[in-house]
Amino acid sequence: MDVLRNKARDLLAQGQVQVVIGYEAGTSGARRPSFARSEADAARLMWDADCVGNLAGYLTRPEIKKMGKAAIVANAATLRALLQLTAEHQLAEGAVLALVVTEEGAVLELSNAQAVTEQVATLPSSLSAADREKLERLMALSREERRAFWEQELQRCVKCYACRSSCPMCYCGSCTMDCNRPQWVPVASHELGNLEYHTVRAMHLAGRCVQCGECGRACPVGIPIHLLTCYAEESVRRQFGQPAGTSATLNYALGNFRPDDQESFIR
Amino acid sequence: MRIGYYPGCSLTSSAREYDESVRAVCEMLDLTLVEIPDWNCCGASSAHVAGAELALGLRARNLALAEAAGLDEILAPCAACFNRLASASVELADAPDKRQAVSEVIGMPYSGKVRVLNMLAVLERFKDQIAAKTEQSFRHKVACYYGCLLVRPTKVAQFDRVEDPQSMDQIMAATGAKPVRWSSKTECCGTGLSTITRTELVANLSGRIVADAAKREAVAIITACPMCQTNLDMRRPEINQKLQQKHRIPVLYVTQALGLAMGIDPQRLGLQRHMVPVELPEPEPEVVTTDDDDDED
Amino acid sequence: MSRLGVFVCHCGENIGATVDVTEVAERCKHMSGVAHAEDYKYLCSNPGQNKIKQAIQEHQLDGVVVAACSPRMHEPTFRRAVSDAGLNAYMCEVANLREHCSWVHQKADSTTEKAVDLVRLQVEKVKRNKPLDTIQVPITRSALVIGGGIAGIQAALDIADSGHKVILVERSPALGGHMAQLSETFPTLDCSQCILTPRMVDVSRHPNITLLTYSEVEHVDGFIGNFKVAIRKRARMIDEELCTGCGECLQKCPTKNVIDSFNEGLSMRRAIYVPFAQAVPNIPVIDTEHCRRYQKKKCDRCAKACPTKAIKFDQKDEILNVEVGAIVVATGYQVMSTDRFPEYGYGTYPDVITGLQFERYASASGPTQGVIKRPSDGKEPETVVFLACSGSRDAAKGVKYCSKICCMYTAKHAMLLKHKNHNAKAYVFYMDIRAAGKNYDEFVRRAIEEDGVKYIRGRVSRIYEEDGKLIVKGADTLLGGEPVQIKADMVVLASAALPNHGQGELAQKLHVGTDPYGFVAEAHPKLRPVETTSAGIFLAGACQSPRDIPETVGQASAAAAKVTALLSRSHLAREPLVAEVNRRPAPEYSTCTGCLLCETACPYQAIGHEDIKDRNGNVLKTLAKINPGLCQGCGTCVSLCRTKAIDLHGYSNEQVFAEIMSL
Amino acid sequence: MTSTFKLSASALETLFAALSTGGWRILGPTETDGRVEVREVKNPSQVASQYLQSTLSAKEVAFPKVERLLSYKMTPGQVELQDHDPELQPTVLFGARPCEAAGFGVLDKVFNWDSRDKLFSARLRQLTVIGLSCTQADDACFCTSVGGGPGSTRGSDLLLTPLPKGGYLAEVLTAKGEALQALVPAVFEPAEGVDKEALLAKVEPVFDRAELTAKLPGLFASELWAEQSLRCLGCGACAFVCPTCACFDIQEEADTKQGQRLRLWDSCGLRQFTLHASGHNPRNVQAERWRQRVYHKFSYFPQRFGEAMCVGCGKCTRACPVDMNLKEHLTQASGA
Amino acid sequence: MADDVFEPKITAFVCNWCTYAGADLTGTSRLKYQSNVRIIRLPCTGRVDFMLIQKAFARGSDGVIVSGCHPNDCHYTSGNYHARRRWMVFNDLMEFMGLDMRRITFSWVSAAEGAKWATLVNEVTDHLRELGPYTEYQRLLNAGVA
Repeated sequence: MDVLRNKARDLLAQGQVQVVIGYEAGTSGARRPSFARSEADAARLMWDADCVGNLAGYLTRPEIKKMGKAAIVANAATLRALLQLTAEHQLAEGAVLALVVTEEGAVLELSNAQAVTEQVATLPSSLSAADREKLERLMALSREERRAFWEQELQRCVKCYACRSSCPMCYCGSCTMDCNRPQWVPVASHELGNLEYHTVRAMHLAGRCVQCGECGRACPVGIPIHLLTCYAEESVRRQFGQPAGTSATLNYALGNFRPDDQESFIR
Repeated sequence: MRIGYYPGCSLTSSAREYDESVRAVCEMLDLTLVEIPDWNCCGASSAHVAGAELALGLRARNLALAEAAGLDEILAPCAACFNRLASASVELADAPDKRQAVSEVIGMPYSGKVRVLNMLAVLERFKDQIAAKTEQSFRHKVACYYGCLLVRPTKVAQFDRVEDPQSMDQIMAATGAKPVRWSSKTECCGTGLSTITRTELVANLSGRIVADAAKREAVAIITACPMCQTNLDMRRPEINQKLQQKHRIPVLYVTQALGLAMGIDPQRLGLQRHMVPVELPEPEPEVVTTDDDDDED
Repeated sequence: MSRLGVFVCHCGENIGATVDVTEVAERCKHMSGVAHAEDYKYLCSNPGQNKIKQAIQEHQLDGVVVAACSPRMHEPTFRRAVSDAGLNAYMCEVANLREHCSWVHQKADSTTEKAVDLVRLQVEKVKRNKPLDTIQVPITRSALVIGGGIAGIQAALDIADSGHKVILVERSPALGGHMAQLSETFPTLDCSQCILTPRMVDVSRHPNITLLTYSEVEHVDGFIGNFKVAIRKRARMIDEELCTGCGECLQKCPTKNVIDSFNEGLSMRRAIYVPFAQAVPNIPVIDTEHCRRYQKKKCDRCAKACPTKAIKFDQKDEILNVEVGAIVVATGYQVMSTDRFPEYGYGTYPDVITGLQFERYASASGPTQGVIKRPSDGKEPETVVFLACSGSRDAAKGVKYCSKICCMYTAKHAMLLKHKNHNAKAYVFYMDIRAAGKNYDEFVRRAIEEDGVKYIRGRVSRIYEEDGKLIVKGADTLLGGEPVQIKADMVVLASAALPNHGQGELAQKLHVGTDPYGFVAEAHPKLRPVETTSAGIFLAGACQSPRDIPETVGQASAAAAKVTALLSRSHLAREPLVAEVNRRPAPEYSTCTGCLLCETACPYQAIGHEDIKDRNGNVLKTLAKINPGLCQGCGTCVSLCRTKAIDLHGYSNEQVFAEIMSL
Repeated sequence: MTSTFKLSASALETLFAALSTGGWRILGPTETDGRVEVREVKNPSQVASQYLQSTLSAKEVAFPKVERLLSYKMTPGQVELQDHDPELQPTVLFGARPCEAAGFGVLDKVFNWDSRDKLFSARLRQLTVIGLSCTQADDACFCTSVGGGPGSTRGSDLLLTPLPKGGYLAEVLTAKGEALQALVPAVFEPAEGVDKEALLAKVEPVFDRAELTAKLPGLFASELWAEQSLRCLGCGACAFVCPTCACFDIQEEADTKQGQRLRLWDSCGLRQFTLHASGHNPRNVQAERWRQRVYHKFSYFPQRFGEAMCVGCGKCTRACPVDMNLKEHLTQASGA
Repeated sequence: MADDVFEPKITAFVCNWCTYAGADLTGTSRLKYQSNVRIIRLPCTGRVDFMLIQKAFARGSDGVIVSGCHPNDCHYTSGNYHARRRWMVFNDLMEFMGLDMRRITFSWVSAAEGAKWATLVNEVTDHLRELGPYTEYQRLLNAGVA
């Protein structure tokens, strides 16, 4: 922990970065995002196994950008999000310094996409074993059972958009949900509105989701909503093989094609 | 290698030599012939005229018997039996309702998967063994005569080319023979009209075939159908009388020719049963061909 | 948008028969936003269009829906009428009540109900239409002609004469195509070389024509007015500037056993060759497949003999990238070879030949200098049988169509045979004689009456060889179906005309459709025969379907006229149905997030990006930017964009959404 | 008017039974795979136990997340309007925490401020609240700082306080409470000398609401709000779980033939909330939106009604993905 | 509509250059097919946004047909290739969410395949008549509104 705090203090003192985005202690033991800009702030930074949130989403916020160059305490999910954001021209090359705390407690400084790519290459698969098992269990159900499961879950959605706001890849200033000419998706959180919203979000994350599970954690009513986007990403990987968050120059799976894409349902 | 065997009535009577030569040659090629237990007449000559249901029942029963004996392929040397059984197999292959109806008539189930092959289709699979087992090369000019039912109708025969078949030519070539290019490969020999009613028509039609073969200096006419063999061989006096010629060109079954080439005793091949005596001249000498040298400058 | 006009067409009986048009018009009156609705017998007629124009003035309409035939047929007509009346053309939509409703359904309430739905669909759409102005796109004022036969030559000459640059690409080493192989041409029997060679020379000498022989189109990009074409100029191994065409090298080549495709395989040629004497350009080509030097053997006899040292063995293929505004496809045809006829010996009888082979025999520049000889023994044939409709009009051969030219050239062949050898006997087996052109039937009558050609109406069932003769077994259906048997010395099959080999791949490179037989598909069989569905790509000659020389030349000039019309303007007015990135007031500037994932999706590379800068130059936001000149309006980017920042004029999100909501 | 009784544990059985036979709908906190949600219950065994609070507040009963105001059919030339009266069934909300019960009062002030909201009032009128005092609290709770308390009777018609040995101390507070008592009078045994305070959870007040309200106008331009809201994601979770948030959006879902007008929850935390058609957004930065949430609840509402528009339940803190702890922020503000 | 026989409501998104022209050819060849389908013309299958399919179902369609040019025949060279990729992911996602994929038919119909269009529409209509109304989805249309 102290190595990280000292590093943050030095970076801020030397003016290499203007803000260090990290984790701090929250209510009853929670870990919440923290934005250190002074030595005092740096002292609050923490790092332990509970720091699972994906902080990369903040890098596309105007308030954070205005502060100048940022350093970010990065777990595996954050690193993948950095690469995907660079691939989608939201982060300029070298605009962010990633700080990775290793098991041994040392702090790695990854200052460019190449370094981040190499680090990501060493990581295990982005989809956690628990989530993969949940997906498999759901796929093992019959179609009717799956429909009942999702109908019962999505019924509880109140459309607070916590999933969208917490997702690092949902940086769009004006989302399709905000479009009212035409009103693609009903604003109301009735069953149709919820089904269409979550279908659209899953399709928009297909080929882009880094499978960090942040949306699932953010949902106040506890819907395992991350399974939808994780499945859409798995589908793209299985069929087109371009995993999101593994390269800064990825070409978007649904923005490209191969003449010999194989399918069996088109008549 | 094991295959179902359906001799049919002619191979047990007027064409016994064809049956003898088939068994002899198959033995040489170690192909075991499993005769279909309790096989019945294929209804060739009259059944399909008398009634469709009768004809189909007769043929389906043979197929069902073969299937019950675990044979999924049947050899029917006689061209007429081949045509009859093959057409039934094709007709029942993708017609579950017909299969259902006919299995009630014959009192046996039939799943529709049995395939029927003619003599040439089976021999074609053994071309290498034939070449290997040829002791005295059969280096004669021969006229391969297919007749009409071995390659037609295409939907039933599903075998070789209709206009200018090559399978028998290639089988004979394996023994060293030189099939001649002639134009009566699939011309009609007069068939059903032969023995009973219009013998003068047979003399005319078969006569043309014999004349054509003789003109091409063929030493023998090779065939794989008892009906054709009978017309070309037994009706030779009428043919010679019609053509005012003395054609002595013998008519051999393809299995008899292969038997001779493989050194089987002519007696076992039933050659003594022929009307036109089977006397073959000495095989032609070996001709060494040298590849043409391209003139180097 | 509240004053719409709905016009429902009877289309004579085509719509009126199964759709209650007056009921449809009545129902439209009550649709919200519709100020005027009426039905009329023929809206596409002048009085019909005038009705629309008057109604626009009279009721101050600001949107029109015409419920008639397919928009693919008369949308331009109605949009022009609407713009004549002062309303923007793109405020008019067409509902397809004919092809998609009246013609395909029975007369029933459900059919009328569907018609009303289809009209309501367009009413809701037109409410969201925006006035659009055509886009002016600069045109590259030059043309590409693919194929150097008479079609390509004529098209190239006409376009060049109108002052535009033409690039003529021919796959074989010389111009001429099949016409160069012909002896005389019907119905006038003037020698094909005499009328063709001057045209070929004109092409080679025309200042506006760049002739690229022994070359093929490799790749085509772009669209009408702005095609980018990559042409592979195959290496001739001879420097065209240095070569004078003296032909010294031709004599020295030791390889003499290469089958001469120009003579349809009747003779041999050397490894270095010129297709035929009057070839344009008269520059030989080294056939690397057969030349010994390229088969690991040293040989440079031709190089030694060349006075101007023009032979360059290490010449490489060149890829020329050219830009043209229009393309004419003139790739011609090929004839079905004899090995496709099992009943005539599978092509194994040497004396059974095709019409083109007979042409070579009859041609003075042919292998036998114009003397008809038998390929087997070289003797002059006494009896020749000609078989019309060989392979054509025969579903079993997969050629159901009539090849149109065989009746005429068969009569010509028979006539030439009799002229060259008076006591030769010529028989023609035919089904029907199709000689419908000018002086055509007279030509056939002349062959029958003056030259004594025996026409037998019936098909030939079999041909087989006996004692060196070909026994032709047929039947004469006019004389009571009597079987006929002719002992012939030679049989000429007037075989079916098929699309030229390689036509399929070329069609795919050009994105032009082909019909089930593989001929290039015209835009409309009756009204647009020389155009294809891809704008800017035109057709000439037998590549579209078999036809004779007069028709081919006519069509070539028609295609040239279309090209000249296109190239006559400096700019091309293009449909404004293109995509556009939306703009919003500061600080948002656009809903586009600058993710640029659309850039790779555009097949025309029409999407770039632009930076929004503040006064002192630092970048506030990067937005996608669409070049309206390149965009063809496919809409792939529109449905890809997550924030719906890109919209497509004519099929905007609001329009399509409104159509769905009206169902 | 309040009179205190004792109910045995089994009393609830009879109460629930009586209510069901009386045609009442009973809602109560239920626990399904770790989540506490207010659902319809038939008997006390379905009611959750040892839970702090439900995630979503019970305001849904009176102010549903999506509610049809009216619908209409359009035939050529005329429109047929259908007003919507919710078919209401008398409902008992069992097990509402004192803070949640107090919430209904706050909502009532907003919805019936100058014009009576027909739908909300109708739903509230047929609702009877059986409160359940808190015996445990966490560090998100601050009801005592905004005039409430673990045992506050405000908003409840009948307040039960769990007794250590089982059963409940029951305080009948309103006419509706008496009506409940009248249903099952036998179970209401007299209660003597029970010290209610001792049974309740301890929630230390952390700031004085009146002082905070007085201080806030001065802090409008302070950097404090920007600082606090750096991590706020701008989602609507806090507003949608809050028992006192009353903002709603009206959406028209219509086509050429028919349509319906819906009322649905909205949140000042969302960017769209104040986006003008011109594209201008008066509260374009998350700091301004966070400030608005605090000021509406602790400055504007108190200036008009003399009490906070907050019952200190802490649901927003627990629901926030990035742990925006309102108690912590308000304490910080009151000390600024 | 006959009241006893269920008449499925079908929406079809077709590309202008191939399937729309194919449907025109069905007309000019006077082939008959059932009248349940309503065709919406789009320039290319690339233009078909999955939200259109979603909206069609939200409008009460019992089935949706999406059809365009065969691969390699697209007038815009690659619109159908992009569409195919999207359909592959959308198909997969819908399957995962348990929606009834038998009601969506993706197909390639060229401008020369008038007959194929007629058979396709008839087959889909009969199949949907057999499946009955899409109650599973239409039930959602006003569920969750107090």
